[in-house]
Amino acid sequence: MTVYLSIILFLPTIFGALALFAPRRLALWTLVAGTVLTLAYSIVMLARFKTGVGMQFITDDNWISELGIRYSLGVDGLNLFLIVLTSLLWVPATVAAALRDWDRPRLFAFFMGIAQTAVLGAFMSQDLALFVVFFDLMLVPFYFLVGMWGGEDRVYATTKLVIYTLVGSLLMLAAAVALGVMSTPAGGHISFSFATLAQHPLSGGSQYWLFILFAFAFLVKAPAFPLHGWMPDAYRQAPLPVILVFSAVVSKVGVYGFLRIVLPLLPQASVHFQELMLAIAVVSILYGSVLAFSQDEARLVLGYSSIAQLGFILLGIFSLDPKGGQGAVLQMVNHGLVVAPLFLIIGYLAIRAQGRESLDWMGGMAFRAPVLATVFLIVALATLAMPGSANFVGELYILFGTFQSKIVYGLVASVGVVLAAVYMIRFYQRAMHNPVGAHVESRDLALGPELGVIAPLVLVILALGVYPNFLLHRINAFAPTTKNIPQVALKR
Amino acid sequence: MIFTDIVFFIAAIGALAGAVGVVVLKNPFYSVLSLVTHLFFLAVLFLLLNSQFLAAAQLIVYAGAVMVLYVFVVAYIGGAEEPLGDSLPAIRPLGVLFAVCLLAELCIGVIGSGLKALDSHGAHVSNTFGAPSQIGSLLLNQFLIPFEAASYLLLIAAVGALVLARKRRGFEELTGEGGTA
Amino acid sequence: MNTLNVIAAVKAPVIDYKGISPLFAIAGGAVIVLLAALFRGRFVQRALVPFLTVAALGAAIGLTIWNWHTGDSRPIVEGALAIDPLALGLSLLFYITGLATVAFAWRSVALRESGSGEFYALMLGSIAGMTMLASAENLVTLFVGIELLSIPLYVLCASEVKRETSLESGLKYLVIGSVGSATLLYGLAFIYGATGHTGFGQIASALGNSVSITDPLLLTGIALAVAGLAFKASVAPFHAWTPDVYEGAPTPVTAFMAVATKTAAFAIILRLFDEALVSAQLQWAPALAALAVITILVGNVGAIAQSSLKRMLAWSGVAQAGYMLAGVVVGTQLGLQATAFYLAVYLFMNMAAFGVVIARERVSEHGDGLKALEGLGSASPLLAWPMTIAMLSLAGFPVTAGFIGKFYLISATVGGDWAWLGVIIVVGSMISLVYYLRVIAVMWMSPFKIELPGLPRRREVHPVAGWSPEADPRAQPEVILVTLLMAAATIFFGIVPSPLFHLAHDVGTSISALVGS
Amino acid sequence: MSATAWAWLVLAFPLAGTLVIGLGWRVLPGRVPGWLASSMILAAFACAIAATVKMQDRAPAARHASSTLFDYAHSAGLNIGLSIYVDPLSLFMALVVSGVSFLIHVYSVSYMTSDKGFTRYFAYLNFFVFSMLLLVLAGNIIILIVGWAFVGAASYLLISFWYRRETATAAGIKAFVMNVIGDVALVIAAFLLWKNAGHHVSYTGIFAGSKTHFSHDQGTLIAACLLLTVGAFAKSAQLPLHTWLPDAMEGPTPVSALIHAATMVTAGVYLIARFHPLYEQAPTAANITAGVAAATLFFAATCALAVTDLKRIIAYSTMSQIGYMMVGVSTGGYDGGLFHLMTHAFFKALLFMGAGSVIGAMAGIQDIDRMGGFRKSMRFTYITFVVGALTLAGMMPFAGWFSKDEILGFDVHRGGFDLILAIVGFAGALLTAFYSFRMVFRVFHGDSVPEAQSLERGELFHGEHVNPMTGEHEDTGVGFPGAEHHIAERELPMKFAMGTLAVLSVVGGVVAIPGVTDWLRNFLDPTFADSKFVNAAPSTGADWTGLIVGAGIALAGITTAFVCYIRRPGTTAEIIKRLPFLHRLFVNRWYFDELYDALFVRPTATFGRFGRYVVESAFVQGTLVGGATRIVGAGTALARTAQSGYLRGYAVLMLIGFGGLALYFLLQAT
Amino acid sequence: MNITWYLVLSAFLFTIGAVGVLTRRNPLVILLCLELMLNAGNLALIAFSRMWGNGDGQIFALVVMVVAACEVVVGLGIIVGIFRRRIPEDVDALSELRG
Repeated sequence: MTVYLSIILFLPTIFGALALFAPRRLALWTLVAGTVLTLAYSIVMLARFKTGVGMQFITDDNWISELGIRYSLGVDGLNLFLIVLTSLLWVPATVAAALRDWDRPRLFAFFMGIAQTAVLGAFMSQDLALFVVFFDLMLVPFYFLVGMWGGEDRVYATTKLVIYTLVGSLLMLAAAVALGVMSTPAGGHISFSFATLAQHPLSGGSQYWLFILFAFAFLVKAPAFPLHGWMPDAYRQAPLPVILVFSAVVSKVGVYGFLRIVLPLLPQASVHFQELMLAIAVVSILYGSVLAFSQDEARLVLGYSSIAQLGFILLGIFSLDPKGGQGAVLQMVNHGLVVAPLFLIIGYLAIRAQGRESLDWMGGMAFRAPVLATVFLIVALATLAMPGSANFVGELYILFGTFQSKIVYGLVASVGVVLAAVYMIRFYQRAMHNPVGAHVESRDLALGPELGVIAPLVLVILALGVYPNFLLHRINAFAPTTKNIPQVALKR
Repeated sequence: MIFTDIVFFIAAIGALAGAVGVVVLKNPFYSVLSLVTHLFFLAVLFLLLNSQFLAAAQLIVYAGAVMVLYVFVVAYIGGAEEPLGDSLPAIRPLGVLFAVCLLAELCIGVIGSGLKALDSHGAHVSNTFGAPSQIGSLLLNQFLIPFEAASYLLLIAAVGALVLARKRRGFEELTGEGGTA
Repeated sequence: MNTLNVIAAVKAPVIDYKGISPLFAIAGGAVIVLLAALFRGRFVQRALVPFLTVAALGAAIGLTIWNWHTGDSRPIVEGALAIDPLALGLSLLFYITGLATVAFAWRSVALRESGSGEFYALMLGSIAGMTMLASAENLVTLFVGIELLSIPLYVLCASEVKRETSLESGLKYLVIGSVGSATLLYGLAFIYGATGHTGFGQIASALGNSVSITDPLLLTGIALAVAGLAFKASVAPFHAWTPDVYEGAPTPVTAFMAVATKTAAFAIILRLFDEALVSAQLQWAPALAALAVITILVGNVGAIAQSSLKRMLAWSGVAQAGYMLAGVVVGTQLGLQATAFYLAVYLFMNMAAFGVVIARERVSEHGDGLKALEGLGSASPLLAWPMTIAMLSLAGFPVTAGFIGKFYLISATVGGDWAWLGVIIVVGSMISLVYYLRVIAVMWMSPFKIELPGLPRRREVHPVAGWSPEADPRAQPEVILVTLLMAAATIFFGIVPSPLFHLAHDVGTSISALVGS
Repeated sequence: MSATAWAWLVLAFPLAGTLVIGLGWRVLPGRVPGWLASSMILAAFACAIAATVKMQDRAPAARHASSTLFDYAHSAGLNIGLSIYVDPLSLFMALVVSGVSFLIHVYSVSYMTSDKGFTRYFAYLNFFVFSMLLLVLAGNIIILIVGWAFVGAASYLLISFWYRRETATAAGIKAFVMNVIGDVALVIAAFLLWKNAGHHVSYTGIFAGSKTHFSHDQGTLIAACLLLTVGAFAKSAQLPLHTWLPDAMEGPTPVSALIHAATMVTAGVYLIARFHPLYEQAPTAANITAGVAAATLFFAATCALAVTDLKRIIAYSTMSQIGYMMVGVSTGGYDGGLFHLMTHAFFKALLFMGAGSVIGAMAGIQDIDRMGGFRKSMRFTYITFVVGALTLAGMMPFAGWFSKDEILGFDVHRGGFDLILAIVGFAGALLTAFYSFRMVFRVFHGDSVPEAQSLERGELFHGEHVNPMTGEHEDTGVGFPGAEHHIAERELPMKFAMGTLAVLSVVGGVVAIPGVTDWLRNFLDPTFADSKFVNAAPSTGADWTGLIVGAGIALAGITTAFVCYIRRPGTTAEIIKRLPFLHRLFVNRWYFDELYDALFVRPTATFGRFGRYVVESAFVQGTLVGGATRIVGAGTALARTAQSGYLRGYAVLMLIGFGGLALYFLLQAT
Repeated sequence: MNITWYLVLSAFLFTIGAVGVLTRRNPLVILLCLELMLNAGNLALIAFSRMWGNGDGQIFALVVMVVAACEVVVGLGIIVGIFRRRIPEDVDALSELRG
């Protein structure tokens, strides 16, 4: 029983609220302070984390006893790094935001703070209802962030984003309540805690329709083909820091849900729908990759590439194999780590291409910008999971897991690896290489505001590339929960 | 018994006729009058069901007071003939159609009921049944609250009428067809 | 012993004055207000009368709490009324709504038109009717209560007699309402005929014994009664009056109707069906379920593309009624609790929303049009935030009471083996996002084009400000205050819902006939 | 210090070079980065020698050691260490790689002097060497894959080094993607081996496991081997994954020498040699590999006959030579294959350097039709180039003569299917001899072109800067390549590098003269001790007959070339006129690029466009999003039309509602 | 005469009233039709009261009369208001609120 996680959880909101009363110019910096503090706390948590002892830093209190909703948080190998990732990536995002001026900066900071709390909460919560609360809450700040500070069609984009994703979340709300109520033994008090739910498995039939509802919610969030309708608009319209965190962190909540909720609580259904989910994953991979290299908008390249990447994660999850599962977790972290700098880079490129983010306006930017080129190159190679990067290890595990259980899907998916190379290199070349674009004025990263923001991320990427076991070793702690999925499923 | 039957049929036909008159007569003034006749025959029916007090109340309160009010209002605003044609032509046939359904369903409900009592002439009752004394005692005991509430309701309604019909300035400058000002 | 004989001798009913004291407070309050209003003069009209009204309501609240007790219902006055948590709890909601309405109406045109004394007296009368309704224990009381509730409202709707739409709404409400009550009356008559009793208790015991549950007469009666009550609760397809009346009525009255009337209607629905007709649940539950589905869908699709906020709220109110009806259908204590809980939540979020509408329509040239909120976020956050919170809560976002309410309802439906109804609720909320979010967008994300498909409006909205010159955004603290309070409550109960839960739980206990949660 | 410690150092130096140069790009002046890089490689070479010495101290059976730095990835039953494996084979490769790399570094120092990307160039080059060494020293297949991909990346970076050229970037992405295909194949192979050979990724583990878990020529094993082959072919530009290599010539010439001739492209050979136990256990796979390699060597030779771009000719010859090596190692002639790998590294690097020198003299022009008569003006280049050509042609007594004919001799000796391979090999040898001297004669003989004349006058020709492929002009002011050109005659470093390699090409054969020296075989034996072909070598006599035949063939080829280009010029034109279609076929490289374009590139692009304009807009947005919207919209319209505003309309609505209700309830009734 | 007869009669009256509400456009007449419907209810109540021989129904009917009176009063008030506002006494003219 410790308040530790609660501190990490609510620091951002507190600072966001403080920002409301800070002077205009300092509003966002206030939040930056908050995020840095959060990061510090979560690093300490990472240091204190003991591998192999399961759930840690547990907080477990009554919240709404009448509904059986408990305020219970905890960390294990599954969500450890996702929490750290969240608190890590919010720092560059807020700093990048603080470096340019917005109208109504206080509100911006406020919503960014709430958003971080919501995401952290979703990752931390060990109670299904609490998870749902945070999962839905997430959308509120993003609705405002995209809608108030986005591009031309921001309102359309944000409405679409929220409705599309909330359709999923609401279905999940129903599913969650149903899961809680139905798995309550007669006369017993209703409970949504994952541990309890896992003890009272449901009958096959009800597992199936619950699975469908959950899966829908999570697939929309990811997004996976064909439920990504909201993605292009949102990616085009959202302000850069916002879409950065959205793509890097928020998109992971969905797939995280599969590992935390669907597999343990609906094992039978997971096995039953395995092929379907694998098919969706594979289609997402191929479709996302192919579209990624037919795009000219830098953001959309990343958008569709994310579809492909999350397809891989999904693949790993539904290989229902420990290797696949751990690869998936690893890949969540990796993808977050590479997408964030890529969005920063898009920002930098846009500055050098007269604010335009279309690849047609870029080209030849490597000249006189060796540092930018190098950074971009490293991130790009990591994104396409070149061996030697942590992403490669992630994909290796995912593919091994998939080969192990359903080799055919694995083989098709490995085509996606090749396609990834195509669209990332194309992206890199069209921006940095080839004759200089007409309106490009090429200059290197400014030391403080640009390099200072992105360099730490790149260093982390490199470090993890050298020693990915740092992640795997700790992720391993949760292996038991996935390892026994197939057996559990068959047993029931 | 024959006698009561004959009376029933006469009263029933009268009540129906009055009701139909209310609906079909074009001039509101005549409608009011036919309602009065309707109420009168209804009172007769009440008598047949030996509830004398209500029959009386019916005649005095309704046919007396309320209808007079009607007549005044009609006189005040002039019984304008109803404009011909209909702004939603569909309504008349549709309305009648569904009204018939309604009638059918009600009758089924009544006739299809398994209650024996329905086919009787009613329970055997003392001749004090329906007399003012019995009504009174009921009103003052079991139905005290509804009774009080009803009287209170009258007060409220009076206030309401006052609010609506009070003499006001300002109507003059309002043009008849204008929107709200 | 001796005294007993005396009481037996005098055939006067035993009246539990403590029990009906709240009712007295309200009814008496109305009379006092009327009398006070006889003295013309600014002070009386602007200060004394409202104060008296508030005092009456406050007294009623106090007395209600004094009466508070959990457990089974306690019939009083020969079983005409029942004093139990269901009655007490819900009447608290009426009183709170009344208090808010006093503030809303204080500067309104309707008040000036009808005279504050009359206005408040009518409002109190209606509240008295609601209180009766909430604790009605027999059919006669039920009917009187409903009429006492409705007739003052007919007047209040039409009270802006110089405004054509006000009259229109008044007449529509009156006619349709009377049809409704006639239907209800007929239904009650049939129920009485089938059972031979008017008391709920006796009816309940008669069902299945003296009359079979599937007797056509009884069922026809139930059908008629359902129709009549559904009308009051504005359940589709008996909802058609709602948007028109809400839009035409003076906004404070609309707010009052939207919340109080609906609450009262659900109070009596819960009583009639869960107490008197509970043993016929197998027969009526599917019908109500069907109505709930229709209501949820119709209400939500109707609300889309409304340019008048009042209208939009009216439609959304229809939808919300559908959600709550689902709670009734379940017919368990849990369902009862969930419905009661949602009613309370519904009060807070709607009052917050209406408060903003009132504050805006008095100053904006767009009246209650959606455009009246444009750019509110930066212009006056004090109004924008409550509206935002209200909309989020209505849409069922977490950390607002609305979320908890929906959660509660869904768990009730699932618990009662009506899981698919829960899914329907969810589907409804999906559709509702479209219009709730648009309001927020208009306030915070303007300037941008509000695209409003659908019928062209015949009447372009005129500024109401002309009617109440002293009304300007800074000069209506009472409205803003109430709005803020309601919004705060919405958030508070979204995070700490336990108080409401206790209330709801007591309410649930009051009808022991139901299967436990 | 143990052998492994030295081996770690071998890796450490180039990596250090990369980092120092990469981070110090601002401060390092002039040629310093170049010399720094070269010294790093020299150090690595030294360490490699030291490691070798250490290794030689051990008993032959014990000449292998592995060392793990830390757990690279260890969970869920998969245990991958960051480990190296040192044995004669890896040491041999390390020596060749670091040695040749050093010379090429030195050469580059002057060749790239005026290039604006001088520092970047050497950072890349060092990184490449590091990756290549990692590849050869890797202790398990995953680390091997890492190195494998790193060299691919380095190759990509250096191919599109002059990134202003769209031709260069296009070539770069082509090479990269093809390499990734290879990587994927290796990953799948790794999985098959891990799964079926007892959950090992380390070589030793895999080989031990394969003995027990696989039966002879088992399907899974064949699949695994073929996947390995795919990886190897992708890297070594064998059919059908070869198309990237000619385009790779877009890179600076030293890069072509280092990566696309001497080292990286031969990694495939190393791979197969490394996994020889598996191939020997799955002869089918081995034969397929050998067959395709043989086809490649002939196909490439034919292309080399027709192409007119100097560097591309050499590139095709590289493919063809690697074909020989592949044939060698996959048929069990490991010594021969690796021997040829070494000698090829020498003479092919040499040829490229010579070509670079010539291109320098031609101010960037690479078309041999434009060249001629450099014999007099570029003595040094001429001599060294001829040496290289002779070695390539397999002329007695140069190194290539021994190495190539050892392979062929081995195959003849084994007979059967391998005999066919050998015959193809001999045919290829004829072509090789011909095209190598085609180069010599057309570049250095004949009448001098203007560039040559100006050189004779003593000044280096400075032409307009054009892209050798498209011929469009380039502004050297804003980018690369640099303004000036450099030729061996004037640059000591270039001279040194070429001279050394020339000498090596001449004397390289000494390590394995049949019947005389057996050094190479003895050195490598510990690695291939377990091979069943270890004693399958032909007799000395047979070897010599093979050598004689080879020499004859080479002579024939050279003479033909002499006749065609010197004695009777225009003969080739005659031939072209006779067999136009054949010429067209060769010039267009047998239309492979067009085929792939039609098969993969365009379909994918079309699918992309289809997805973007049809699926996205019509299905995802239109049907899914739009459909839902339309349904709700219809509902709204309905609800609002019902809301007619007419009081009596509402009454009817109520009545309808009641009708429905009552109907339901009556149905409930009995 | 059986109670059933009375009930059927009241059903007829009720329906006639409903038809009137649906077909007439003059608010006055509509009010009258509402009266018809309420009276139909009254008749039913009294018939039942007779049938069971208890007085509840009669009280109910009495209350209904009061209610009816109140509705009439308020209704007439509104109609007067409409008249003063110079709007024709035609319910179809009052259809501005719609959609």
